Formats: sequence, C-alpha cells, structure tokens
Amino acid sequence: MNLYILLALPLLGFTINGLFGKQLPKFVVGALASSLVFIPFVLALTLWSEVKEAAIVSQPFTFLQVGDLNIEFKLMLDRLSLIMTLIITGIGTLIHLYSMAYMADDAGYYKFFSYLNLFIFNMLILVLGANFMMLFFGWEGVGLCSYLLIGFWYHNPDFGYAARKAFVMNRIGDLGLLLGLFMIIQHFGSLDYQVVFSEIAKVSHPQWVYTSIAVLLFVGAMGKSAQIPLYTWLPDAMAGPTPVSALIHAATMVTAGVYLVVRSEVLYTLAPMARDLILYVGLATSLLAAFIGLKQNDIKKVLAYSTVSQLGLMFIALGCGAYSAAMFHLATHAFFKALLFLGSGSVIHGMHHEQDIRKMGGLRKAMPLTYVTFLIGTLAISGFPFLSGFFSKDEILLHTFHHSPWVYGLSVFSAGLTGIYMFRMFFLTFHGTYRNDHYAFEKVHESPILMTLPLMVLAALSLSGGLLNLPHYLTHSHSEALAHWLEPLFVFGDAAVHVEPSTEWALLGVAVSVFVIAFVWMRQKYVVQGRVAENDDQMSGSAKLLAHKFYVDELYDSLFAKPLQALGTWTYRVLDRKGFVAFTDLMGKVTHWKGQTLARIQSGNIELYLIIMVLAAALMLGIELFA
Amino acid sequence: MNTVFQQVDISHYIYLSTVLFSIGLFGVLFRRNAIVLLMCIELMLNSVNLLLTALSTYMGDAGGQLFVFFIMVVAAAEAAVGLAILVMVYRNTRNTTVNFLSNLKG
Amino acid sequence: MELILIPLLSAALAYGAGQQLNRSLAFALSLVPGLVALALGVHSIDVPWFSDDIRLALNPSGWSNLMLLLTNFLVPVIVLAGWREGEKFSLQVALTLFMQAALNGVFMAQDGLTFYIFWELALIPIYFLALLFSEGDRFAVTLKFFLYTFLGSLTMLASLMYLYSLTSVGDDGHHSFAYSALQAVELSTTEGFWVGLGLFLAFAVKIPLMPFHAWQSDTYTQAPAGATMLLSGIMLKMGLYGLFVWFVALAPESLHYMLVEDLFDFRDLIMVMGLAGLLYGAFIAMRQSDAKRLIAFSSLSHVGLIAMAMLTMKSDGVNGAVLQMWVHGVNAVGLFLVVDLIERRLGHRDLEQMGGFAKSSPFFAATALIIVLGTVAVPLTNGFPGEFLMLKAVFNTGTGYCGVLAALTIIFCAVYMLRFFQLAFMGPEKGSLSSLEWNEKLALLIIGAAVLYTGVQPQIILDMVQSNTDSWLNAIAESGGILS
Amino acid sequence: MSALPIPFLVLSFITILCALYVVTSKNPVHSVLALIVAFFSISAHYVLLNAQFLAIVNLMVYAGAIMVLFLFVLMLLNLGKAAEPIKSNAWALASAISAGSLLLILTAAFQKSGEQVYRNPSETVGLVKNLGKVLFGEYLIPFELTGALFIGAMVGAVLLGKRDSGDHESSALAEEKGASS
Repeated sequence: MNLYILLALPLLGFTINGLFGKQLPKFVVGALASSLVFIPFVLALTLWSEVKEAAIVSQPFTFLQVGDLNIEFKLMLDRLSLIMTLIITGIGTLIHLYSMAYMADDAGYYKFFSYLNLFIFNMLILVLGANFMMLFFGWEGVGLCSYLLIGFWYHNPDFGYAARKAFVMNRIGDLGLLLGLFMIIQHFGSLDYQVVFSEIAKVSHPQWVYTSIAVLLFVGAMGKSAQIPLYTWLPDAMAGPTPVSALIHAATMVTAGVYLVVRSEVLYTLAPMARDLILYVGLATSLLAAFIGLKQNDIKKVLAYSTVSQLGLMFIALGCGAYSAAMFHLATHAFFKALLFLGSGSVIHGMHHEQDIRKMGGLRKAMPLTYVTFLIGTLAISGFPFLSGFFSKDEILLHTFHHSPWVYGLSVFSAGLTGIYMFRMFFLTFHGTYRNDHYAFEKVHESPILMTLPLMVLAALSLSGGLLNLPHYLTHSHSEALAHWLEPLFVFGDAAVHVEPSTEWALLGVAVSVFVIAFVWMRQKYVVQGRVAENDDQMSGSAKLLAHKFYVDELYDSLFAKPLQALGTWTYRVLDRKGFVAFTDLMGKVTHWKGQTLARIQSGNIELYLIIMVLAAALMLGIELFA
Repeated sequence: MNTVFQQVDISHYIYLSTVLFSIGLFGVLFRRNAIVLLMCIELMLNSVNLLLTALSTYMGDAGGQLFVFFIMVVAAAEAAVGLAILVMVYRNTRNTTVNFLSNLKG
Repeated sequence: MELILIPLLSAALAYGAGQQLNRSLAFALSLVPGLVALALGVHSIDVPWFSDDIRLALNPSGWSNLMLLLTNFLVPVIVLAGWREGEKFSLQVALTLFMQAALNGVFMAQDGLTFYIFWELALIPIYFLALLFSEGDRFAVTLKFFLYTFLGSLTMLASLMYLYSLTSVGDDGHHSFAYSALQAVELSTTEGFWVGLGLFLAFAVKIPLMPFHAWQSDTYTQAPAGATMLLSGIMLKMGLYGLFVWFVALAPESLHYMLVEDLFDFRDLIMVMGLAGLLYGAFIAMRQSDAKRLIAFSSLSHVGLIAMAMLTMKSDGVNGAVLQMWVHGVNAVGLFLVVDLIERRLGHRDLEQMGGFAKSSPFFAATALIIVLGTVAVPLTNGFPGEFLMLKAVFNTGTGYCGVLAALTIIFCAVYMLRFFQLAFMGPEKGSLSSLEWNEKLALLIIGAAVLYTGVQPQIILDMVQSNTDSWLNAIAESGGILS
Repeated sequence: MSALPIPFLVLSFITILCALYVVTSKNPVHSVLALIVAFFSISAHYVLLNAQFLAIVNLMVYAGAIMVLFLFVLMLLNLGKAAEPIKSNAWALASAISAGSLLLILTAAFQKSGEQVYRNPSETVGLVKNLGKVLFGEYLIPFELTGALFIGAMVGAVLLGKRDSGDHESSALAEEKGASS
C-alpha cells in the first residue's frame, strides 16, 4: 500500500475543512475530520504484519538536488514509526471525537478541525519520514500547528503571546536540529536514515563528530520536548483549547524529541558524552517541573508541568540507554496524560471554563464518569501497582539504578513528587466541598457522551497499557513485547541490565511505598483535614518560589528578551538613525555647504571671468611650451 | 630689395600683431563701456587680419587673404548685431556698462 | 528582444490610454510580455550598437531565465494590486511597464555596456515613481536613493571600461565589451581588487549591503507601495544578480585580496557585511512598529544571507541563493502588498493601532499568514529550501561561528514576522477592514500559490539555474578563484 | 638683421600708439577716432605687403562702414562723455598683467618655434585678379554663405533695434528700474 495515503487523508481533511468548512454543518466537519484520522489508524493496523517482516518504504520524489546533495520526499514505515503512527492516529481519533463536543459552541469550529488535521498530517510526516529532512518538515510543521492552535483564541493577546513564545522557543531548538543536519550532510553526505545510520555504525569518524551531532540533535529535542532550558513554552501553551493540550502538548508532539533520539540510537550509543548530557538534563527537568507542579493551582498548568516532568523521565531513560523503556513510557504516558487532559477538559467544560482548582471541590458527585476516569489516570501516572504507568516507570527506574544509585534516588524522588502533585490536584478537584461562589454547584454537569466515551477508552488503555511491555517477573512467555518488537531496529540495542531478582523486588517495593506515602499524605491533608491550597498572597518563601515557577520566565525575560528588545531599539534609534542615516545626510549637507561656497565664485562678474580665461589660456600655452 | 616687405622679416609682423592683439585684449579686460569693448574686439580682429595677410603674402598663398576678407565680413555682421543689442540694452537700462550683466551670478 | 520591445510598447499604450486605462486592461498589458516569451521563447540578439565593439547583446541563460520569470511574474502582480486606481494610474502603470523593459534588459545583457545602459535605464522610472508619488520629504529621500545608486553605477562603469581596455583585441581590431571577453580577462589580485571594488560598490548599494543601506529604509517606507514592490521585489535582485554574475564571476581574483595580511580578505569582508546586515536588520525589525519599515529591515536581513551564500562559491550555497532571490522577490512583494492593503483601508500602518483583522477578513489573514510563513522559512513554504541550502553552505564553509550567527536568522525572523502577524491580524479587534477588491484578492492568491508551490517543488527553479551556476563556478575555479 | 625700412617703422609706431589711445582714452568718441587712424595705418601695412585689395576693403569696411556705425551709435545714444565707472588701479594692473603675460607667452612661443621663416614672398598674391580667381573658384560656396550670414545679421539687427509696440509698458518699467537702481 502506498504510504502517502496515510498522509493524504488528514491533508484532505485540512483542505476541505479549511476551504469549505464554514459552509458545512458542524457535525459533518467534525465527523469528516475524525474519520480522516481514524482511517489511517485502521490502515496502519492492517500493515502490522507486513511491517513485522520488513519496513515499508515508499516511492521517493526529489525535493532538492544540488550538487552531490539529494534530498527526497520519502516515507518509511518501520516498527518504530508504526508504534508512533498508531499512537498519533489512535489518540488523535479519540481527541477529535472529544473535540466535536468540546468545541461545539466555538465560532472557529471548522478552523479548529482543519488545524487538528494539519497537525496530524505533520506529525505523520515527522514519524514516517525516511530521512532527516522529512523529520524536519514534520518537526517545523507541528510547531506551526502548535502555534496556530495555542493562539486559536487569538483575540486574547496573552494567548497570542504564548503561541509566539512556543514557536520561537521551538525555533531555537530547530536551529540546533538544523545545524545537526548540516553536520550530518557534511560528514555523511546524505540525510537518508539508512545511509546515515549505516555510515555512523562504521565508526569511521572522530568522536567529536558524533558527540556534536548528537548534542545538536538533542538541542532540537529540548525545544520540542520542553526540556531545560527550553521548557517554559509548554506551560504557557495551555492557553490553547484543552483537546489541543491533550493531543499536541501531552500525547504526541512533545514526544517527538524522544522519537528523534530513539530513531538515532546508533548515534547516541556512540556518543556517551551526549547521552550523559541527556541524562542530566532529563533529570534536572524532571525534578524542576515536579517541584513547580507542587504549587500550581491551574488544573491544566499542573498537568503541563507533569508532562514536562514525565518527558524528563523519558530522557532519563534515553540517557541510560534504555530506548525501549523510553518508548514504553512514551506510549503509556500518551494514554494517561491524554486521559488526564481530556478529563480536566471535561471538568473545565462542566464548570464553564473555570480552571482554578481552588474554586472546585467535591465534583465527584456531579461528574461521576469524569471522576472515575480521572482517578484511573491519576493512579496510572502515580505508579499504582499494575497500571500502565507503574510498569513503564519501573523499567526506567531499574535502568537508572543500574546506571548509578544517586540518579536512581533522584528519579524515585521525582516519581514521588508526581504522586504528590497529582493527588493534591485530584483531591482538591473532586473531593472536599464545592468552593465556587460564582457558579452554582447545581449547574455543574457531566459532559456529553462524545466526551466521556474517549475518556473511557483512554481509561481502559491506561489500565491495561502495561501489557505492551510486561516485565520478566510477571510472565516469561509474553514479557517485554515492546522491547522485542523494537529490537531489530537497533544496531546496538538497549543497555543491558543485570539485576538480581531480589534487588528487583526491592526496587518495586520502594516504588510502591513511595506511591503509598504520596497518596496517604495528600489524602490526609486535603480530604481528611479538608485544607485548600493557599491563595497567592498567603504564600511565603519556598511556596512562593514554586508558585512563580522559580521565576524562570522572569529570568529569561530580563536575560534575553529585554536586552534583545533594547538592542533592537538602540540599533534603530542610535546606530541607524543617528549613525548611518545621519552620516549620509551629513555628507549631503557638507556637499551642499561646499557647493554654496563654490557658488560664490560664480559672481557674475564677466570681467573677472575674462581675466581668468586669459590667464588660463596663457597658463595652458605656457605649460604646452615649457613643460 | 624692390619692395618694402622683402626687407622686413616676417617675425616683425608677428611681433606687431601680437602687440596689437595684447593691447586689444587689455582693453577688453580693462574697459567697462560696452562700445569701447566692441572696439577693442575690432582691434584684436584687425591684428589677426594683419598677421594673416602677412603670412599669406610671405607664403604666396591667397587663402590667407581671403580669410581676412571673410573675417571682415563676419566682423561687420558682428558689429551690426552687437551694436543693435547695445542700443536695446541702453534703451532698457540707460547704461552701457557691462557689469549689470550679472545674471550669471551663482 | 521581444521582452524589451513589448513592455515599451505596452507602456506607451498605457500612457496613451490615460483615463481610459482600467485595472484589468493594465493587468492584461503587463501579462503580454511574459506570455509571449512563454509561448515563443525568448530570442537572443547580438548586433553592433554604438560601434562595432559596443554591441546590443541580449542572450538569456539559466539565471537570466529565472530573473526574467521573476520580473514578468511580479510586474503583473504589481500592476494588479500595487497601484491605487486614480488620476495618475496610467502614468504609474506606464512607468512600471517601462521598468519591466529595462529590467528584462538588465537580466539578459551579455555585453558590459548593454548591461550598464539597462541598469541605468531601470533607475529612471523608479526615480519618477518615487519622486512623484512618495509621501513625506519625498525630494530628499528620492535624491538620496538616486545619488547612492548613481554613484555606485559610476564606479561600475569605470571598472567595466578598465576591463574592456584589457580584453584581447579581436579580428576586427577592437577590444570587446562582450561578457565572455570580460570574463576571460586575467587580473592580478591587486588589480582585480580595484576592478572588483568598483563593480561591488554598484551592487552593494543596490542590494543593499550593510554600510550602504542608509537609503533603503526611508525609500522603502515613503515610496508608494508599487514602487516599494518594484524596488524590493525586482530591483534588489538586480543587485544580487550583478553581485554574482557581474562581480564574482568577472573578477574572482579580487576575492583573494588581503585586507589584513593572512587574516582577512575581500571575500571575508563581504561575508561580514552580509552577516552584519542580517543581524542589524533583524534587530531593528524586532522593534519596529511601522509595518512597512519592519518589512524593509527584514528585507535587509534576508539579502544579507543571500549575499553571504553567494560568496561561499559552493554549488549548494550559490544555487540556494538564486532560489532565494526568486523567493525573496515573491515574498517581499507579498508582504508589502499586505501592508499596503491594510494602509489603504486604515490610512496608517502603525502596528500598535492594528489588530484582529483575522476576524473581519479571514481570507486576507490566511493568505497573509502563508506569505509570513514563507518568509519565516517554514518547511513546505518557499522560504525553506533556499534558506536551508544557504545556511548549510555558510555553515560548512569557512569558520563555523559565521554559520551559527547566520543561522540565528531563523529565530529572529520568526520573532519579528510573527510579531507583525500577531499585532496586525490577531489580538482584540481594532477596527475592521472592508472587504478586498477582486484584484487584491487575485494578487494575494497568486502570491500565496507561488509561495506554496515553490515550497513543495523548489527543484523546478533549481533545475533552471543549476547548470549555469556550475559552469560559472568551474570558470571561477579555473581562473584560480577557488577558495578553501 | 638689417635695419628695417622707415615706412614700416613709422606705420607700426602709429598703429601701436593709436591702439593704446583707443584703449586708454576716457572719451569713447576719441577712441573711435583713434581706432579709425589705426585702421588707416593697418591699411597702409597692407599696401606695403602688396595686398591692395585688402587695403581697399579694409578702408571701406572697417574705417568706413563699421567705425561710422560706431560713431552713429555713440552720437545717437549721446554717450559722448558718458561717465564710465572708473576701475581701480588694481583692476588695471590685473588686466595689464593678464594681457602682458599672454603677450609674453605668445612671443616666447614664437621665439621657441625657431627661425622657421618664409623667404619666398610672392608679390602677386594680393592682387585683385589673383584673389578674385581663388575667391570665385575655390571659395565660392563660403562666399555665398557670407551673403546668407549678412541677411541674417541684418534681420537680427533690425529686429533688435525695432521698438516693439506692445513692448512699451515693459520697457518703461525696465527704464524705471534702471533709473532707480
């Protein structure tokens, strides 16, 4: 089957809805968009067995051919991209369905769906591309869609600003990625995955080449996957409609960085320094975001920082060389984080666009379905035994333990923080008493079936996601399905982990106890004691620091934005106006003044002219004679 | 040695006409009365005529003398037009000095 | 040849039609040369002009074809929407068409003096367009522009004459101004430097490169939209075209000239100029609130990169630069059109006083967004392939920091272009725009389609120019101009 | 060099003296008269040079027609002793230096050119018969053209001299201006 169909369908949806959506009935728009994402999902499923045999490669088309450089449009569906495709289209379909209800009252309904389809299109290019250029196309394309969707409610200038911030931050990462591509071309002469990776596998270049390419690609991943220092755009990106946050900023786009690193497994295995960098950046991001998440009161902001933190965890896995573990966590995270975002969207919808958890409480009675599914999501992310998050996180922790104990310690700490901020949010939202004076409790309503259905599907996935990659200790016959699935793709493969079974059980015990501590503590604090998160003005010290996100935004502002703006103003006002332009004008004035001086010689005194003429004639004759 | 000019060297005619020319030039430079200016110009023309004639005779070429003839014709025309202009200028300005003609002043 | 005669005839017709000239007629007139050239092909010509050695030699090759395409594609768009219909419409159209003829001549010229004559000829209509229809202190601004470009032209003429005097004497006993003859002249490095400097100045002013840009922002800002489009869309390409074809290819020796011994040669200087302009334009554009000025400075930033890429003298860099010349032409015209459409309706172009036009005119916003994205070089729009090739060449040539600094443009450009788009089209509504006329819509559509099409199929453009570029690069390499 | 013949010396002396008087005389009428004398002496030079035709023409055209025209104009405008603004001595000096330097240069130029002297003078070249042949043969077309020139000059002079009827006011205005300034 032609892989281009997978891309063509969402693009078709974008075109139809973009051009004619205004005239079409809303239901048609939504149904069309959803089905054009769902069909690729089904198609990808049918390709399962084929891909299992060998990667499907599409007919290439020339994009650029200059000198020796030949860059093609070329798609490739292998085991890795198949998983990504299924996640993207599967969760994408659910979110499209959800959006049909969530966005029902929005004037830009058709526009929203056309953007969503465009996003799916770009995301599929990203994961299906058979060379780095296609990846870059998708990479920038999803950035663009993210920009459009964050700024979807563009009449609010803050939202527009957030969109711009996301795009520019991503662009900084893209710069790194682009420079990485330049280096790849310079040293390996191509961008095609097969060529480049087989060249790299020969290890014929000095170490610094691998390290610098790996670091540059990782800079791209930093931007897209919101790692320190380029993470600040993601929380702001919550300005977009909630389904967007679920689809783009939790489940799919932000994991592109992880995909890139997994895809370039050969490179990163050969560049241990770059991998160490990834490990430390991931660790730092995970902890920082988890800390900030502790004191956020906007339901979506908590989830956003949670996403950053979980992405950090994935990069920790990558840094340890546990590629399949990272992919596993990527998949389960896509399930439960999409679930949580959609659940929060359901709450926001039911509360009529209230996002502050301090103004919620006791919603479990009003929104039972949302409550149950949200609970499942929370349990899954916090590592409740035998839910999806438990398995995926444990595998990462196992690798960190093998890597070094202190990394393990910090990762466990981060995982514990996850439980704490998630349960804090959960209890504040659904338990306790209702705290909103402006919106009567009676008016809070459960969301329509179109919204709760995706919630239930995702809840089921969150419950059972662990089946993807069950650990050894539970079953021997079906264990590590995902790792085995991906194994043929890797040249060097996952870092091997050899741990005694007893140690493994001990680590499990640690993980479970961390979860229990978090649960009990938070329940005690917010359900039994019935405390409410403090208002901004009551905060002090560390709480304030956390609530203000360590003032990183302010820091960036005064470190980069302000100086750049000042530089821009200075360049124009001083350098350009008072410098170059004034200099030119000065030249003009000097000429003018000189001209006036010279003009005085033109006195109109004919006699003088005559005398000068005669003298000049004499002079010329004299020169002719005697020179 | 039958005629005068065979006893006179050509150089003396050259000196003579150069002197006359310079005197005329001095007049052009020095005087302000437009009529006198015109007269000085006539003087200069005549000095040139004299030289041409002398050279023509010494070279035995009639062309030089015919040029003198043409110069006279042109001088006559010039004098007529020049004086007409002067008359008109005088009518308009009651003046025949040349420094009122300062429209060239920059 | 027909590409010169037909526009001249059209110009006369347009002027003669006077008040009867309406928009569609003018559009049709401007389309004729391009269509004729497409249908019949462009015929070359080589006949004696002033004398046997000053020939009228016009012969389109790869680069010329692309530039001709650019000219005869953009002029109709400018006629279509660049000028506001009014009393002087016929004059404006006539001058634009006159300009078309001269520009076609510049891009086809294969003879030094023919090139110079058309080069100067192109200055005449734009001078009058700027002088007659500018706002503000139009005399001073236009004079500044005129003097700048004219001074540059003089140095170019001097260099061409000098080269002429060195050409080998042919069978007819004359030196020759023919391009091939000028190219064949071998110069010492020092000699080449002075010749090259003369040529370079003409192009550097026109492009403009960094210290010679003082005329640019004022002229772009105060000139009427049509003139600005002609200036930025096509005339600027004259400079870039000349920079490579008439400077680098004619006097590659000059590029070796060491300005600082063993450290810094003429080529480095030009690279630094390009880089400086790139950053300088970007910094200023980030803080401009006058939309037109913003785009003027963004243009300064973009051409800096193009100049840098040309001076890499690598196949990918130079080809990318040519591709980007086409792209920049399309995008600059598109952006100035967007600004002018807003200005026509609001009477001002202060970004702080705009906002929310996306609501009242979604079509306008969508096409504007496409053009903005093209400028930002998002993949699958036209800006990307050229910028990719250029940045790659700059990055892989010479010192890396130059490439990294140049690559910053992809960030800065996103910052100022999105700021422009956001302030104008997003945010709370500050006044709404009346709907677009048919001609304005058509022009936006044409530009938008060109942006997307080039973005997906850049190879078509590259195929036009590649063999041409390679032959030049080979010739330069043979004459010892190859650089590390 | 042998002594110069007396007639030549005398005539040259008269010529230069009259020329100087023309230039220096304060009264234009005196200048005209001196100029006429100078022209007479130049005519005499022509006679000495055996150029009888030119001698006569010079007398008729210059001394006769042109100088009389000058006189008429002087009389007509009543410029007899019209006060001419006297120039300063500095001005005279500058003029003298200019003219003198040109004189020096020309003389020097001649001196430098060496003794390239023509020694085969012809006695017949200046005769009317001879000149007439050349004039109406070789120089016929220029000769006819001088006729056209004369017509042009005549028309021009008449037009300039004519007081246009519609011109009264403007000229009157100009007169006032001239008087006031």
